[in-house]
Amino acid sequence: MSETAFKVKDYKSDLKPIWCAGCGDYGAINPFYQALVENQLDPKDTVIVSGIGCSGRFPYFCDTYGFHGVHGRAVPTAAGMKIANPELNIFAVGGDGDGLGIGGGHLPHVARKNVDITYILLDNSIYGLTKGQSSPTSPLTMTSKTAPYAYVEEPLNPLAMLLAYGASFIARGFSGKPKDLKALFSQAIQHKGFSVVLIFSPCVTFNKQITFKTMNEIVKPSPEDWDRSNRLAAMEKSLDTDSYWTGVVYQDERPTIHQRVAEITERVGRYNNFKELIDKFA
Amino acid sequence: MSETAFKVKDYKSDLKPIWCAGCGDYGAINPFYQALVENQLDPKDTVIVSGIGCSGRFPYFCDTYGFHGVHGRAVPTAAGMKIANPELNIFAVGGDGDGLGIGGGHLPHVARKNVDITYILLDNSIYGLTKGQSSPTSPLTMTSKTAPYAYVEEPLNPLAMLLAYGASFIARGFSGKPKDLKALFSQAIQHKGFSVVLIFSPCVTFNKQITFKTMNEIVKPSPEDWDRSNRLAAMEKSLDTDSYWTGVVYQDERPTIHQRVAEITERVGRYNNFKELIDKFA
Amino acid sequence: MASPDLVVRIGGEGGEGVISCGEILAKAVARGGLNIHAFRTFPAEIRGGLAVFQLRASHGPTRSLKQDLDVLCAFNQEAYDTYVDIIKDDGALCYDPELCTPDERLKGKSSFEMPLDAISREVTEGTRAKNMVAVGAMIRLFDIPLELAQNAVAEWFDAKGDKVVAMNQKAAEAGWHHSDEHFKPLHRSFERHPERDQILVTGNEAAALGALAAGVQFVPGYPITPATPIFEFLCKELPKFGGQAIQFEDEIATLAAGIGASFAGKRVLTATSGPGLSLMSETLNLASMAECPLVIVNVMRGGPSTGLPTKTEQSDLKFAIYGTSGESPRCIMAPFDIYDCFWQVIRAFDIAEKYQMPVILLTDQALAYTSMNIPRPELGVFEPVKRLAPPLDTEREGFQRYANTESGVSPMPIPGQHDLPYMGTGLEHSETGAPNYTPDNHEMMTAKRFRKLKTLGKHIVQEPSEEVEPEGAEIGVIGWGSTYGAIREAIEMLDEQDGVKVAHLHPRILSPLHEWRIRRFLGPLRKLIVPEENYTGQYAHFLKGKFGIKPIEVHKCRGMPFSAEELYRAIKEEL
Amino acid sequence: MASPDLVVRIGGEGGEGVISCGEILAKAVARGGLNIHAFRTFPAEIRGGLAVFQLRASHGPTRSLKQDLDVLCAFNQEAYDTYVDIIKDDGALCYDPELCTPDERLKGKSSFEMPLDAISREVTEGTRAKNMVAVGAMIRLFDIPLELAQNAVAEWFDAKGDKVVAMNQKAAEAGWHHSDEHFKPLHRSFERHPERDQILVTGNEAAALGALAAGVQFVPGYPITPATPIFEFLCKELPKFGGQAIQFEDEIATLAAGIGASFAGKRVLTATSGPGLSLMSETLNLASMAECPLVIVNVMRGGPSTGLPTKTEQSDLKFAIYGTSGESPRCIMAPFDIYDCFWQVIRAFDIAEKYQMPVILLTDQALAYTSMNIPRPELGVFEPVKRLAPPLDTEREGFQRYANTESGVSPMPIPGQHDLPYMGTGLEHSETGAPNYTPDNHEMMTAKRFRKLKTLGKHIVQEPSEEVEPEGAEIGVIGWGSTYGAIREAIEMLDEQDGVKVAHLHPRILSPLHEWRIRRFLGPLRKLIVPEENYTGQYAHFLKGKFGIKPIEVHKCRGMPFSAEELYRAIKEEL
Ligand SMILES: Cc1ncc(C[n+]2csc(CCOP(=O)(O)OP(=O)(O)O)c2C)c(N)n1
Ligand SMILES: Cc1ncc(C[n+]2csc(CCOP(=O)(O)OP(=O)(O)O)c2C)c(N)n1
Ligand code: SF4
Ligand code: SF4
Ligand SMILES: [Mg+2]
Ligand SMILES: [Mg+2]
Repeated sequence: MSETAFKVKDYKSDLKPIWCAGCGDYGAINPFYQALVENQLDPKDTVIVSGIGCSGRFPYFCDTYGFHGVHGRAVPTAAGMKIANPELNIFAVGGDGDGLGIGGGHLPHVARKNVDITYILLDNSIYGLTKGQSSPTSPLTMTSKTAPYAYVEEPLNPLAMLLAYGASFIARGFSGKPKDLKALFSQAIQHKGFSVVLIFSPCVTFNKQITFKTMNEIVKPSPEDWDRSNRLAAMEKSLDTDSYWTGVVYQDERPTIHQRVAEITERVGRYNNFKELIDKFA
Repeated sequence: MSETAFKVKDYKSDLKPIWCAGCGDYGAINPFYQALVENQLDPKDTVIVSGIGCSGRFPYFCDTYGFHGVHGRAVPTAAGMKIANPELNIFAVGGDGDGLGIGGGHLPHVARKNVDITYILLDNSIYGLTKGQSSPTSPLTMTSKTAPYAYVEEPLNPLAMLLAYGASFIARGFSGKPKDLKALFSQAIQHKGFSVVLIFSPCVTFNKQITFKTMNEIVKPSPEDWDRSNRLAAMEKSLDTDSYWTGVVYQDERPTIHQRVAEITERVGRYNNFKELIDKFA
Repeated sequence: MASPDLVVRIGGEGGEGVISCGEILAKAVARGGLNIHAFRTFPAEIRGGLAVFQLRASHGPTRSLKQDLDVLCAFNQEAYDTYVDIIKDDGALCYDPELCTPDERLKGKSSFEMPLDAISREVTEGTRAKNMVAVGAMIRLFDIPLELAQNAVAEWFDAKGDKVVAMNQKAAEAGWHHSDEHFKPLHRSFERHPERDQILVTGNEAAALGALAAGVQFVPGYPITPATPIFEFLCKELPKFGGQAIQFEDEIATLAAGIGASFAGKRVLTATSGPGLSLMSETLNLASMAECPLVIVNVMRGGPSTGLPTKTEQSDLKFAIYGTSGESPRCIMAPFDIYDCFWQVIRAFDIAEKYQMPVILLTDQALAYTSMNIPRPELGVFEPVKRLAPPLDTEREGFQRYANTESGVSPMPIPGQHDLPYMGTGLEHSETGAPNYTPDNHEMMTAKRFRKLKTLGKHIVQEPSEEVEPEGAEIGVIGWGSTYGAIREAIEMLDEQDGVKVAHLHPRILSPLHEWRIRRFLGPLRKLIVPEENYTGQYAHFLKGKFGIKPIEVHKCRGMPFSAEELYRAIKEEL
Repeated sequence: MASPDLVVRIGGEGGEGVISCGEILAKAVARGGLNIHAFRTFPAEIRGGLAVFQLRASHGPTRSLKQDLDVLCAFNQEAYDTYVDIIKDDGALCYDPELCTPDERLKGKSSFEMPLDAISREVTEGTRAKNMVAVGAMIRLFDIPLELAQNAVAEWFDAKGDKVVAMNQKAAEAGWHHSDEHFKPLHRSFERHPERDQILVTGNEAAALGALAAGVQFVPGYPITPATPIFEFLCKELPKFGGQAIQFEDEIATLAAGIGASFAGKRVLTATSGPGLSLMSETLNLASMAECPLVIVNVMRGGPSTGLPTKTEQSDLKFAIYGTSGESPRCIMAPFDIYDCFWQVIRAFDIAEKYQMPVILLTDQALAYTSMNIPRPELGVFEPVKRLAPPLDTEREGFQRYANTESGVSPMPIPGQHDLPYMGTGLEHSETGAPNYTPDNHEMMTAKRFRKLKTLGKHIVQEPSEEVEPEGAEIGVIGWGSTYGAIREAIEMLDEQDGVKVAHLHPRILSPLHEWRIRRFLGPLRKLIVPEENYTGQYAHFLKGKFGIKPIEVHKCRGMPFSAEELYRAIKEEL
């Protein structure tokens, strides 16, 4: 690497993370810095977009461009950024409430557009920032401030959903395994198309049911020879809710929206000047 | 049947449908009337909620209670109605744009709540009412008023999505096969939990690519002995996009949100009076 | 005084070809060298309901719809029933006796049989070309050569092949001959100027052309009546300027994507209508707070809620100004006619980029679906306003994206271009963009954001509003948006018919208020009239709040634009 | 004049136990028979940032926060730095010398060492009980028996078991003794009334209790600061009244579900804050158009956009009134203190159900997170207002759900109860509910919907606003919402300290305007002052638009409520 190579410190901002001590999100941001180093993304060309939540504070702690939008809209904001300016490296980051609850409606569409961004979902099965309400991935057995007696909804299965949406890269990790995360981030960055890194990232303050400990018991790395291109096999894995399979679960290569748009632009050609268009109305 | 039984005419309203001649939606509403007859739902206890679109006009043509809300919100409106007043028979109806585009974010949550309503999705792979723009299920090869040169997004796979969401009853039909539809509606009505009837319902005016004719070529009724309880097998079918498998693809029995809520209410008991609660703040 | 205009209304069932008939007619008449004003109104359904096309043509200016008809061309009984009363006393009905039966309500006005179905059957195979028969029959009235109509027919059916073109031209020809033989009393002669180099566009087209002229780069969109044609137009044309027009899954994603693109340095526009703008409310606020420039064209329709999607209303003004929580600056503009749609979109971009805020341009269904011949817009040497960029030598360390400047405008780096990473954010923030909720900071940053409106307010002082201030006028009218033409014509009528001078001010920037200019206008007036196409008098309420005046408010909330005659009567009542 | 109050502010890092310390203190002091006013402010982060609890206690009324402190209890240096300047000249600092170093800014005010960490370490294992040491130390100042604090400690830690309770009680006791020995000069003696039967609640709790008292049946919700506690409270308590409180995936679904439930005949409430209300904009409009009653409690926070989630502001007023496209009627209310939160929620339900429209109740973070002792609300024989039901003999055929009645209110059948199926709809519709876009119909139905506001306006004429109108007052204040207490106390100060009489009107229904009442109030006044916790003077703008007056506007946009002292000075300036 050349002398001018970016190092971890070049990606760390001056703001000290305000997450609680032990929060899973620390386990995600550190390997993220490392993956940026590994891929030598220039901070000047990089934007991290986030939603609202504890997880939404992520970009404040990175010394790249950042955008902290409104609750649930990180993904379409990032998509617009990328489609309009494909030269940039774009990340979207948010929590389970942000990404699967209020913002859940955007995922299918960014997936089918195959926008070349990387979406990092920090799932803690709880609303952290608002202090402990049920989230779309909270298990039925979990009580919370909004489910004081019992929860009345089954948890969503984000892995199965993203497979159904046709996301072209889906990886799953755990912030208790930061080394693995670095590799997943790196591959996601290198993937051309919509890549998602689903991370279980425990909330030590409000989620007393799914913790580093309980997760460690069910985490199972995918087999070495796992066939990433087999969507049905990936779906089968997603249905196994007793284990938490990690690794790159699915990947396919197909044109991104930017490539498709570029192909059209190429094909239809350009006006020489504005007058040429105006003439059509004469 | 007794003399006072409800007949088709009791379910038809005075308003004549304003759909174009030949519109697929006629093929859906007629078997719907028949399924209401078969199940003898009292119009007084029945509400049909719809979104905006040609399909959204459905309830105006039924002589039950009806609610024509805003674009994309039929499903959560219907869910609120049912959770608050579980005595009613509730239907939600809407198009592919309404239900999978703007309103797509609500489906996972109504599915996981397992609200006991029946959702009828009239998919024509186009925005009909606004006169022919691409929709979430328009194929890549289809041009439209908003994709004049080529579409740049892959179509969604609603069947795979609903399976991933854990909807407890999923049927698929075609408005070119109204007899089959009647049976699907009837079973959906009888199912306890969130039931979805996905109907391909051609737009003869704006969709020149997917038509009654092209659909007839790929429609395949599911085998007689199809095992409805096998979610993975259903997913496999959903990935077969060369055929259009019809019938009840998946069904499971699990508590509805109303049952879960009732169980809680039972368990926590009741205050005898308001004072009992106020006392806690003394 | 005999009107120099010819006003023809064609009415029939939605889907029957009323609109295509009118479009072809309009094109031919405009090319024939007359000024036209062509208005459409649809049912909100795909089929059924009354569709209406009204064509007004004149050698003088045609600034507004006219209320009273010279000719009603009724394709069916409903059209007759609904409009027979507005045929002028010296006007006439043209109708197909197979489809419509005139009755005593015609009150001795002339009527002409126009057997559309029969003629169509005669010259083609069926009745499908009936609307082309009407094209031919009507074009004769305007003194336009049949050839011009035939060209327009050919262009309209071009994609369907020569056979279809030929069949429809045959029908038009037959209609022309029928008219030539039987409609003599209706034929007008005009002073025509076919040599003029003008274009014929709708308000929606003019706005979309304006966006392209302004150099729009990214157009996220979601269809909604009556704004859809802007997006559809840009889907077709923007790629040929190297930009992207992309459909999103809803208006929230649309605006979020727009903000993303704006942050990434692009010029962004989206077009929507009431329900869509409502959905954008939260995200719009983010654009104000994060200071991302963008332009929203809000084509107002009849409200509230889903309301009357295909009808017109001026009822989103207060919503545009106040339509989101807390207090955040936006600029609200309204073009006053079709030509102005073009120019005001360009200006909206300049304001958005200069002041780093969202600009909402309020047009309405009447403007959007009206077509007029307008001068060919000449861009000349066009210099779009650029965002304030950080000086070249700006230090990365301690860079203040949200610096508390005198104008309120702070330097905005662009990712990829400037090595000045910062956080754009919807949280209250310090000058660097870091979260900061202290009382002093909030006070300072709120003031900074609102100072941009003040700076803009000072800036617009120098800009012209559209105005007439005849010497000695004691009565004045302040209007906004598409009512311009009707107000102007009403004032001309008062001058010509009653010898009364009335002043007229029509600001294009509605918020911030053009305070100084309005105050000067109010100075000599004894009475102020504020006509609006809404129920509550939204702009009047502002003026009252600001200037402590009590204007006479004229409200129309009927889904239809004001006519000059209506306003003439309203003003006259106050003399 | 020596203040009869004791004002103590505890400040420290978020997560350090400042808030629990304050809560326990407040409970004990209120039970000890004093009037209290306890205000909290948090950082928007889970950890870090300054958390503040301020307790004011008195034997007289404690209607507002006080600005100046008798005692600052600083848990860390930041708390000292931020608040040292507002300690009164005869006030004092209590601080932990390990964590905070006083400097010259103390300017000779007294200071007392309060080694929280050390005492905690001494009597328990670590420093975790430091905040309980503070509880004990402070309770002594208020002349409250230690026993009351110990009970409150026990209740607070109840769920954590006896050991934890005992440990914390030990810490509190140690704090008490420290105070007893060393803080003598700070100890007050009060006239206490521990025998009073009162309750201690926050504004959020009062609103939630009001909803239960009003018979709410369905509460769809989505968490958002500072409204979350209302929803959480109802999740816990509503099942015990047989209703359902259900979390949805966002605010759009929340309100859609609420409309569904309202259509199905239920009494519905949801609580939200700015960004959530923004998201509801489109759906809210539907509730107005389809005429579905429901109540939205909007707890205002600092804006715009994500803004200052944990701070207070009165900046959603215009948005509440105008916050959606087109023109649709809503009623906007604002309770003026905690007790009033309870009653106004009940009233909001009555208005919603009677007029079949959404009612938005504006509270704010300051009210929401302030607790006060209030009289125990006695419901008595409580008759909730019922929706207008169709007469028993109504015919199914031709039934008019949206009949154009004199009051504007039409009969609303309930599915399952009435055999009168109809279409509820957001499209413009005829009296039966069928789509209808004709000009006459739109005009008629718009007028019908707005007539409900007129009817409501007439109705509120008879209702009391909160007001004082001393004989001969030439200066008046109109306020709204939570500023009530500070205004009232400022006026009392003017009376007592300066012998000036000032009038005060505080309407609870903000829109429609209580026109007649306000006009009468304005009558004898020479000057009007309108204080608001926002930047632009939203209510003042209304009053100006309506009454053509020029009030003196006092704005505060700092995320903090007005204090009585601030308002006292502001009014005095105008004398
Ligand atoms: C429109 C809107 N509604 C509600 C909120 C309040 N809110 C902030 S963060 C959050 C949920 C956070 O949960 P999650 O996305 O899981 O993130 P986490 O804090 O757990 O990382 C909510 C409901 C908001 N900011 N905006
Ligand atoms: C918020 C909002 N945005 C846009 C629209 C305009 N609109 C009405 S229907 C529709 C799409 C209809 O397509 P679909 O749901 O597939 O129904 P179809 O007409 O094909 O049955 C749109 C975009 C609207 N009514 N509301
Ligand atoms: S509350 Fe939970 S998610 Fe938020 S910072 Fe603390 S541990 Fe992390
Ligand atoms: S436009 Fe298409 S979907 Fe709509 S009514 Fe006509 S055929 Fe049916
Ligand atoms: Mg979370
Ligand atoms: Mg469709």
